Amino acid sequence: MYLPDGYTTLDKISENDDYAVYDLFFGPNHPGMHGNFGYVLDMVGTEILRVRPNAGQLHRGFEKAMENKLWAQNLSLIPRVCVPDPDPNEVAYCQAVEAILGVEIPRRARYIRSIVLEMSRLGSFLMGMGGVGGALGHYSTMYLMMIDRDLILDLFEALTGGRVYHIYNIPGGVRRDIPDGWTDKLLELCDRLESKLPEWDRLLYENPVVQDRLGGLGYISAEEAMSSGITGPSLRACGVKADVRIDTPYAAYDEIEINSKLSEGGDALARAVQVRLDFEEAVNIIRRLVKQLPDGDYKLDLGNISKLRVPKGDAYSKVEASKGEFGYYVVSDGGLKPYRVSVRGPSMPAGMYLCHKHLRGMKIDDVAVWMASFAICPPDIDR
Amino acid sequence: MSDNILARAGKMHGDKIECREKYKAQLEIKTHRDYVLNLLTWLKSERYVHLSFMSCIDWIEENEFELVWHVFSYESKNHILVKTRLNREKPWMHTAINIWPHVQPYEQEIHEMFGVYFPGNPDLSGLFLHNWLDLPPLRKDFIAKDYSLALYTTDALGLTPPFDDIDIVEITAEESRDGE
Amino acid sequence: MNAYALLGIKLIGVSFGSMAVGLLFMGLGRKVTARIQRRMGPPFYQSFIDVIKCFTKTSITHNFVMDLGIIMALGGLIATAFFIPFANFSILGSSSVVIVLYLMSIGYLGMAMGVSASGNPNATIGISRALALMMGYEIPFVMVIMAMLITYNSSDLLTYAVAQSNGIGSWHIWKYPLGFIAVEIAFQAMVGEAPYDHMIAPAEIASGPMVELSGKYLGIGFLLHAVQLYVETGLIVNLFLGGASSWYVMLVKMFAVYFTTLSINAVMARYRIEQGIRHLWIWAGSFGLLQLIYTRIWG
Amino acid sequence: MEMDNLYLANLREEKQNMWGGLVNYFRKRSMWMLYYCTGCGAIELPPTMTSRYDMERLGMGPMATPRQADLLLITGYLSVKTLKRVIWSYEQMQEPKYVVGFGSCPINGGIYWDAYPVINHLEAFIPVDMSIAGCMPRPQAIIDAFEKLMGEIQEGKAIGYKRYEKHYDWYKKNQDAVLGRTEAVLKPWNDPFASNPSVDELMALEKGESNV
Repeated sequence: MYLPDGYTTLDKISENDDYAVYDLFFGPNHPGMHGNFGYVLDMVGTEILRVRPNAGQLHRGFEKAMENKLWAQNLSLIPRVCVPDPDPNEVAYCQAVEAILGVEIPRRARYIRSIVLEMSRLGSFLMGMGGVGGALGHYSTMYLMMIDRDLILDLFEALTGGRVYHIYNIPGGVRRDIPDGWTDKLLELCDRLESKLPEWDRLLYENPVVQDRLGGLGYISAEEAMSSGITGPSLRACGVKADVRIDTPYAAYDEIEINSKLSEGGDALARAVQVRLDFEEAVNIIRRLVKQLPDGDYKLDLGNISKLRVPKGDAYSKVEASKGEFGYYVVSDGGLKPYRVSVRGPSMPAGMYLCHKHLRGMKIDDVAVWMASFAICPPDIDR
Repeated sequence: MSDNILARAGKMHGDKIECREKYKAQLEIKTHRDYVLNLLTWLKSERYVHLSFMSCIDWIEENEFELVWHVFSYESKNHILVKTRLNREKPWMHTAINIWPHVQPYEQEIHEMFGVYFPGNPDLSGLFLHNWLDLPPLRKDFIAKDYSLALYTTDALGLTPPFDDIDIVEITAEESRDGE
Repeated sequence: MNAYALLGIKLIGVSFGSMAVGLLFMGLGRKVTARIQRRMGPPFYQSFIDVIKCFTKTSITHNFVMDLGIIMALGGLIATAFFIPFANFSILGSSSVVIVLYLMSIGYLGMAMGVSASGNPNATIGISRALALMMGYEIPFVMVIMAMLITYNSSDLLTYAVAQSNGIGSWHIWKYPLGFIAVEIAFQAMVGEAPYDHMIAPAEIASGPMVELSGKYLGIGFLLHAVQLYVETGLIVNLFLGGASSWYVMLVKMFAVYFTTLSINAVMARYRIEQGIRHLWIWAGSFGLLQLIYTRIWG
Repeated sequence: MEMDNLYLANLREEKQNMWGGLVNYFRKRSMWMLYYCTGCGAIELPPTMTSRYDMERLGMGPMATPRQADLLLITGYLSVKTLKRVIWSYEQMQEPKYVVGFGSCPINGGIYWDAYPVINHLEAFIPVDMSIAGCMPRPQAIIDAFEKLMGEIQEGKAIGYKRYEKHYDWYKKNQDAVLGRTEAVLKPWNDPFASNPSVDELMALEKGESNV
């Protein structure tokens, strides 16, 4: 039983009374839980005394399975690591393979990858914002946002053939070119999403009840967030200008202007607003990417991709996913299969470490909201 | 961009470390097991505040485990891979929990998946697996396919259902004809 | 037919009638919510199907107290329904609003007894929230009722109905505007719609008191909510919206009250329980108090 | 096979009971599913539930706890740890209850057929009334499956819960084989650090070994 510094296992209430502390299972089968994950809460009344994360319900041994499959076969496994936001996984893996191979992919492929990544981000953000609404009992936001997420999935289907898992990025580029007229539909969708923003603002972010609920919840300072592995929108919500797209540019982000706005405050409200700001910016980034989309090849000819051999070496590649930094550490021994693939999911620090600090002393009311505000996605904790 | 970290590391730590630049903004420092914590502490003081995660690699032919800490600086934008090798027979490593507390679940995971022991980590109980009695699963000498075939297939468990679902479908058709 | 048989038929009629009206409202309410969320929604008779299905399932009881508590809750609420004048039909000839308020709480107490016996902490938290919230909305409600008591020197709902029978201008909503606002806010909490849906709160305590109810118990749980809707909307219509002269006007007015609640529910999140009670006391309480003071001094 | 043919027995029972068909109508028109995302297929449930495909028009809705639910959705692969919880949830549900397996993983393990923590055949552990093919099934396929399940309920064919009751021994044996193992499957693991030694002890031990 792990407790952070300064916390003792025995509380003075539980010393005197065996029945004051009881276990409450928050998940895995719980409507407030996003995915299959659980916290065992030791409660006193409605207040949480300590928390034991109960991970592993979604564990499926990805890292082992990837060692037993060809480099190209793994592409079908990888998007399943993070279900709502699959494309960053594909891109991160492909980039790591390309780095070991030492190849540079065509410019058009890099742009297409960026477009796909931003679309995936939009879909995931819609799910995340809806999740905050759902955790607050504000189901209308969830219902309305899911329509627009589905429209994004429709475009994905037109581009890649898959609704949720796209398996679109391959080492050397993307699987196929953008079909005719697809970019127009994408721009139409961007307009639609942007026109929806005021409605969502009124429904969710300007709603006084939501502001009362989220304000001050789960505060984390910038310094603490940086040194406890928090990344992505949650870190930017503390006022830290940290974005993998800017810090270590990949795909086409070195040629695209990214004007991330920062919401400051470091609490759940700031994190929710940060997601909304990032959403708006992602729509603009897609517009810029489509505008600058160059002609040319969409992939590099690497021969028969199922017989791909990657030279001995290792590389770490990271991507800014909707929940934070998604990283793949790929080790090759020069064979037909990866020697080791190690995945860094963005949810681990918040879901497995920060929960000890933040949930302690919190009321049961706020657990689901806290989880939604940190966008904790269990599949990438368990892998 | 670059803060010349490799040169300074070489000056500071001398022959205890071995470093090189792998890719653009991606560096690698290899060191001995007992020196890792010193190096990580120094790196954190050099504003490499972000520990992305840590991973472990099983080099079975060399009979060694390799532990990798991924450290990143928001100021110099460099990503450093701190690597060390452990003996595969009795692998143990000092815990980095006092430098980065959130390394705890990663160490717990590596303990479960590879059997590397981290003295000082307060919780090394099982994290992901249920009732696990075999070799730690991510070791190379654990064959996942054999395990799955030996445990989960109906053949392996000698499972013949005492009922026949195909039968049901056939009779359904007859019954519906009778009904009409 | 003797008078007792007639009374018995009336009582049974009101029991089932109130359930039917409540279930109809629940079904229509789901349709309304669905339309606000831009979807089709279930058919309006869905709640009837749900309840009948619940009664065809097997169910599990934890102990005798659970059975007793649930029945007591239903009985308490149905007893309340006897006191609500429906249009110009009233079983008992007089129905004091004080008795109505008193009996309404039996529903919750029975529920508390029943679900606490199930031993699930979620249910216990849920019902303790419901009782805490009751403290939040009953105080404003009682203040408004007191204002009416001062005016009429009577607590009879029929007296109020007669006083409001001279067209739309004589409705209490104009006479006690502040009180109406207070009661509307309190009503939101009474029927447990957002922002005061603390009692069920699926994302927090997995539907609270309902957590251990299965099969028939869940069916009774639905009926409880149905009767509760009938009682509470009927109470508001009789207090503020002029009662009704015919049953369909009554139904329309009752649904109008519920419709307002649903519309607010669809665009609101849920407060924390302490925020909810504070909000009720500050807003509903201050409106109710102002109404009381106004009526006392100038009314 | 007469004794094992639960379907015929069920049909006979329902024919004798004049209310059988009517009861089945209510059961099929009001299926409440358990709000439990056991795997990645759950990502297609929000679109199915929400405004675009709107499951509620079929009378279906999510329910918070197993006690209230009629329908257990196994949304994708099942790890052993989840299997335990799924069985608990299933046994808590009140009859009649139905199980729908999503995608290829509950059928034969799917893409995880050789993964060590994931079971391969769901029907060996709990009875499955309906399986949906695909990875992952689209909302249209899910709705289609629900409508088919409704048809089966009306016809009295969805009797998995009766099978579970009758052949409980068989299911229990399979469950125990996976969940209640007492010895290793391939090779047992002897943790060299089972005694939780401290750093100093380990250092001393290593020094001693190198001296030898």
